[in-house]
Amino acid sequence: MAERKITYREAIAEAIKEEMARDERVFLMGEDLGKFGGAFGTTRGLYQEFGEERVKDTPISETAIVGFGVGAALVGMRPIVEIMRIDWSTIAMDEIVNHAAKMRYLSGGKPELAMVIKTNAEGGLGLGAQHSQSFEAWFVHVPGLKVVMPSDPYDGKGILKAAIRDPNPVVFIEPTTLLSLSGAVPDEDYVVPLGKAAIKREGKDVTVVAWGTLLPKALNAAQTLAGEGIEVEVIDPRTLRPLDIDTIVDSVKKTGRLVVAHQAIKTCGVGAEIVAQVQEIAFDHLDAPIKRVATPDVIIPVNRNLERVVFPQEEEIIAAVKSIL
Amino acid sequence: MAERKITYREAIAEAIKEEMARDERVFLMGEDLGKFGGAFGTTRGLYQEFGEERVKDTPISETAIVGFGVGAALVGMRPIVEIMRIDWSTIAMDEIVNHAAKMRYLSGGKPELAMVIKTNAEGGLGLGAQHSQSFEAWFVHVPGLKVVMPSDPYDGKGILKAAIRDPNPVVFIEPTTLLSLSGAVPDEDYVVPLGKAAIKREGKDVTVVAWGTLLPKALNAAQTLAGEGIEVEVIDPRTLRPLDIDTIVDSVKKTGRLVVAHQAIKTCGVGAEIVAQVQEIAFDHLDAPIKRVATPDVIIPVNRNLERVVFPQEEEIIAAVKSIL
Amino acid sequence: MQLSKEDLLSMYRRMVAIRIFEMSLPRYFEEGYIVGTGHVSMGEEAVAVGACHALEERDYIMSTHRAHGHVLARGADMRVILAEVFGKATGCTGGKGGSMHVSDFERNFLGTSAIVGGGITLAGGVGLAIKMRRSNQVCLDFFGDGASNRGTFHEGLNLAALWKVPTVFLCTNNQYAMTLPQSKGCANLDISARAAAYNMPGYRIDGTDVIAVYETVKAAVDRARRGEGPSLIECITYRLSPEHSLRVATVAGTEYRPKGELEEWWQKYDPVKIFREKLIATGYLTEEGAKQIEAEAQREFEEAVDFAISSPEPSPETAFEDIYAPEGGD
Amino acid sequence: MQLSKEDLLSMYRRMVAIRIFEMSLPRYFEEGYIVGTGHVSMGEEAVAVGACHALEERDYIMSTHRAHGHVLARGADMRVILAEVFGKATGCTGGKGGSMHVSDFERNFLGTSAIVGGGITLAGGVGLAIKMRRSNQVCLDFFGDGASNRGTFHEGLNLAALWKVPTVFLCTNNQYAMTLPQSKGCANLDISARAAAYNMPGYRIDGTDVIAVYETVKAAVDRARRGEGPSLIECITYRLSPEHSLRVATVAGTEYRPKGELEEWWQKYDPVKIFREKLIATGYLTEEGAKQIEAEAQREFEEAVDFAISSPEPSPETAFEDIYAPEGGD
Ligand SMILES: Cc1ncc(C[n+]2csc(CCOP(=O)(O)OP(=O)(O)O)c2C)c(N)n1
Ligand SMILES: Cc1ncc(C[n+]2csc(CCOP(=O)(O)OP(=O)(O)O)c2C)c(N)n1
Ligand SMILES: [Mg+2]
Ligand SMILES: [Mg+2]
Repeated sequence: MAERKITYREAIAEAIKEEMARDERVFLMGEDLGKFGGAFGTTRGLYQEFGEERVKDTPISETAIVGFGVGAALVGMRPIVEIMRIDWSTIAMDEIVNHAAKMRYLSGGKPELAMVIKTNAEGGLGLGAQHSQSFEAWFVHVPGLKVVMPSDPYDGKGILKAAIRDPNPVVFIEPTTLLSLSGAVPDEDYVVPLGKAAIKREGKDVTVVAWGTLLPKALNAAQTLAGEGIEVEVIDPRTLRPLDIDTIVDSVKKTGRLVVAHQAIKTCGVGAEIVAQVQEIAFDHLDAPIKRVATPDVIIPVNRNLERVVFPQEEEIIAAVKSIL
Repeated sequence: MAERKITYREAIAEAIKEEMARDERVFLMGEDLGKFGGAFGTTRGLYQEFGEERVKDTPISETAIVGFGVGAALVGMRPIVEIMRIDWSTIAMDEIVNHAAKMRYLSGGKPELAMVIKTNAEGGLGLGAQHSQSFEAWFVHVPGLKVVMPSDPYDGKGILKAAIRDPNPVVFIEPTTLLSLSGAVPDEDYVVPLGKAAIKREGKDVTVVAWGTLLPKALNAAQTLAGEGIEVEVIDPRTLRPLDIDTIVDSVKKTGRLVVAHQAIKTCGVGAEIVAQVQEIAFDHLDAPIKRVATPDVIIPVNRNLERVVFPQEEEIIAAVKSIL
Repeated sequence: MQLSKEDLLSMYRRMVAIRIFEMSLPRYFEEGYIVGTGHVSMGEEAVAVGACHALEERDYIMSTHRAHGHVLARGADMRVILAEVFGKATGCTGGKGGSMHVSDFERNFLGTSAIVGGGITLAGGVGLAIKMRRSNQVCLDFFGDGASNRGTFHEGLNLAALWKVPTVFLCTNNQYAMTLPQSKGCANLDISARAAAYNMPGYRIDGTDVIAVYETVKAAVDRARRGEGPSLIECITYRLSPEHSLRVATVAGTEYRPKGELEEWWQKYDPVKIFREKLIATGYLTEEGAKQIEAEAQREFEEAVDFAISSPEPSPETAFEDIYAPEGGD
Repeated sequence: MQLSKEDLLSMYRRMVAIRIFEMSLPRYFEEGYIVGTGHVSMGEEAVAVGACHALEERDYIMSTHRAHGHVLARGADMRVILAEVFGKATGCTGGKGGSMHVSDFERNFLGTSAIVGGGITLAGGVGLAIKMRRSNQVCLDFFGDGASNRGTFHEGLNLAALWKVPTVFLCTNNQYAMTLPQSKGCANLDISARAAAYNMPGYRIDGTDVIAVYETVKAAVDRARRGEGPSLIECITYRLSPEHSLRVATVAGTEYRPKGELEEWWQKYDPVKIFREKLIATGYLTEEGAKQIEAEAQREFEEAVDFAISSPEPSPETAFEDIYAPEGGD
């Protein structure tokens, strides 16, 4: 039987649909989720399928969207709340960090706080300074949260389903630029467990850890480098908190070299954390400094050429790999 | 003449007082800043000195406090806005990250955006989960901001004065536990430039970078270790964005060993960034893996014994130093 | 519903118990039994007791940093609450939340947020869950005058009203937010008037009158239970504690209050005294009976002190617990 | 102040210019000249022009993602604005802010926030600065019905009213926030009624009537300038653009609007048509004169297009500029 291919966008909607059918405690809440199906189209069809009671269109009130989600979760519902863009997670930061992540603890461990905070990150669509950011590092810094950022349709569906079933608050981040990409996604129920990285390509010379927009770029870079006889192993962490450091370290023990690539700002990005852990655990296996490929200290411009200048590209991954060979 | 000693708390109030006298564009705005002098006492006497027009007591509206500050700065005022605790910077995150940091850029570089976002971080007073956090890493991740976290009265005064004079938004973070400590502080005008680390103790065996609550602990650890013949060089970055990596790297080139210590959560803390930069720049000089001493992945408890368990202590710095010798 | 003598006396007992509890804490703070901080609620006993009396067992409560009175009014075990305030293993969060995070899940008291205004949207969400489940419950949300100036108030009340969730928003206007008098916090002193912005009924009542509180909250609860949506109730009280918190009491004076104001309120508007006098006037209580109630409450408190003091410290490994719920079991 | 014929005709010219500008953009988006997105404002010309006409040169303006009309109404050079929308080096931010971030500092147009509701507190802060400096200016803040449900609205208006800053809050209620009809966003459809919560005057007016907008804003501006504090003005309009944004137009339909609603508003409440007919009725304008104004506006727009298209792309190094102001000079 031919594999079914659907887009990342469709894979997300399908995951939610299956989980809402499976568990009546699951519901969806956010802006423009009604007939429209979400500003990025990742919830298309759900309103038509489940109606407005379980697919709730909200006013522009990010604070209340997440706060209501936390309250509902506190008494046993399993909300999926959407913040249209991670740029505006800033508005619900208190609800995410001081409430979603802590209410279980602050209630003596009695309630579960099962909720998904679904959002869309990274840039590349020319949307500029306040619509192109990547803040995954902020949430990775917060105990009490889990953070996932799957980078292809298969993982998107499987990880979102795992996130919805998880009894803890999970920040689910969709990379904007990947939503239209297609991939094989089983029609049936499956789950990709949280906390497990995936080796997306095997290689022996250099390890590249990448996620989001940078994952396909890393895979392309690996392809190009293979043509030059350089075998790159590409790892997608998929879950950023908790991080599957073992898979990364095992690879580095083999290759002795590591490049970490992400679109978020380099300074204090998740790349730094991976570097810090790897150099500590695998110090004696490292044959070269670990390199990071990420956005430098800039604000994101709208102009497409400038956007290309600031966002890391395939060529920079290739250069980073070569610089440590 | 004997050196004058005052507390860190007093040093802050003095810096603001001198700058408000020097520049009429400077004013102060925040909660409980009136007669009371601030929840942590760092603005005591200012209301009495300057009156309610320049020392503005606000409602509990962190969003508006910072938003009004950004607006006032946009037309040339130089507000100092106070968020009583960095735990609640979450509430003004959008104003800080998407507005303070970006309005100059988004206005074609025409306005300056000179403002100080003054806040209080770290724990140790038994105030628990929502009053004991350290989020400096979040702000270091945001281009457009500067971030300072001075750790003694002298630097507190000098850096705050530099921050107030800087034409950019500066997040000024006071470490809660250090406010009552006294130190020599000149009565007169002086400035400690932003972006310059300080070597707080010289040594040749191991470099320890530490700030906030961990700086005095690191100095004590160094003292203890000196008794065992281990010479530790202690560096306080003081400014976390932009980071004075050169001073740290120069030290590591000498010692070959590095420990970074901070009270913030270890995962994705600023320590990770320092590790990532040092291992890249000084790879060949490192004789051992870089260690981090920081709070593990927990939520901060009120109980004092538990608080001591989760927060990093002097002994952990000593152990980390010894582990890489 | 008319309150019976039994109801009234039990409400009075609860108010006295809260009063004794709160009045005693400063001493334990000074002696080092309480670490960090704590917020006592003298002057607000009528709000706590009147409001909780209007609820049924199945209903939920959400509160704030100043919640001892609320949780005790709900019927929580005073020993467990004091143990929490003392940071002991026997407290409701095992000594990890402390005074600002009391809760009682057996009684659907869902805890608190120590972020001012942080609980308002959560309480709206609890209401949403109730509505989606058609479980005929109500959620009561306590917050202060200071909290009413946070964005959460606006977003939370708007959304709650829009979706007609069964949440009752109860603002205890004790006229101060830490050191800020309400007149410097609210452009319109009438907080209940804000309800109109959301097409929600708003009530402004005397929060020192436990019966008025009970009746108003009862009406709002009934309305919510009928599916007609949320209400906003502003209870005017006064913060009779000399300072905002036990911690702050050690670092600052009280010059921010007009001279004599505190004393005047103690004289004229002490809700416990007012209620006691009313009960005596109606013949439900004698001076003697009142003394006895006080003595009982004192005894209950002393038992709680013994319990809290003799309770063990939490063991170190508990610092790492309750952060994540274990997976599986779903 | 009575508007002269000259005033009225100049206002009409401005409205026509905005209309032509906005109506033309979809084509340039489709052709790839505009990247990212853009928000056009057909139906809101009377608000932009009426409000800006009520200001003096020294006054400030703050706006939102949907600001082309506002900045053009303020008198900005259309060429610079279009160049910005095209992401060119000659735009007001050198092509880095794009359509959502138009500004004109020479005319005290302080720019925008593309965070819905993000500008409200900033505008309050501009008012605070004015007040502290006693500079006798006013700040006009544009935002939408959707923005009125953000916490910033509550905190911003409360603080502005409390401190009596000279900011005029102008809500363009175009009845939709992206795809959300206002009835699903505001528990009380009357947004101006929210002003009462802050002891602030609130006005609800026909936003398709440029003279009504002018007069109301003028009254609020005068009040602010007299030091009597802020006002809230709700202008009822309708989003005559088929879609929320140029980008969204490519990914979704318009089923979220009731059938025929858009057409009906175009028929009955097109502010440009309404004003034209009024001017013709009063004899200030002939059909011929109207055609001429349109032709002039069309010419202005075409010049802007030539300018924008022929303008250079920003050079790569500009990506790293304007992030920090250089130190020193203080
Ligand atoms: C968001 C936030 N800002 C500030 C504080 C510090 N703080 C704690 S309680 C308090 C006053 C709260 O006033 P109110 O809501 O009236 O409650 P009350 O203390 O009077 O019971 C303040 C400012 C906080 N905990 N959270
Ligand atoms: C805080 C925030 N949430 C969501 C968005 C996405 N968004 C952009 S415009 C818009 C609708 C705004 O509605 P309104 O305030 O009525 O202005 P209008 O677009 O109608 O002019 C939305 C939801 C955003 N930019 N910022
Ligand atoms: Mg109060
Ligand atoms: Mg609108």
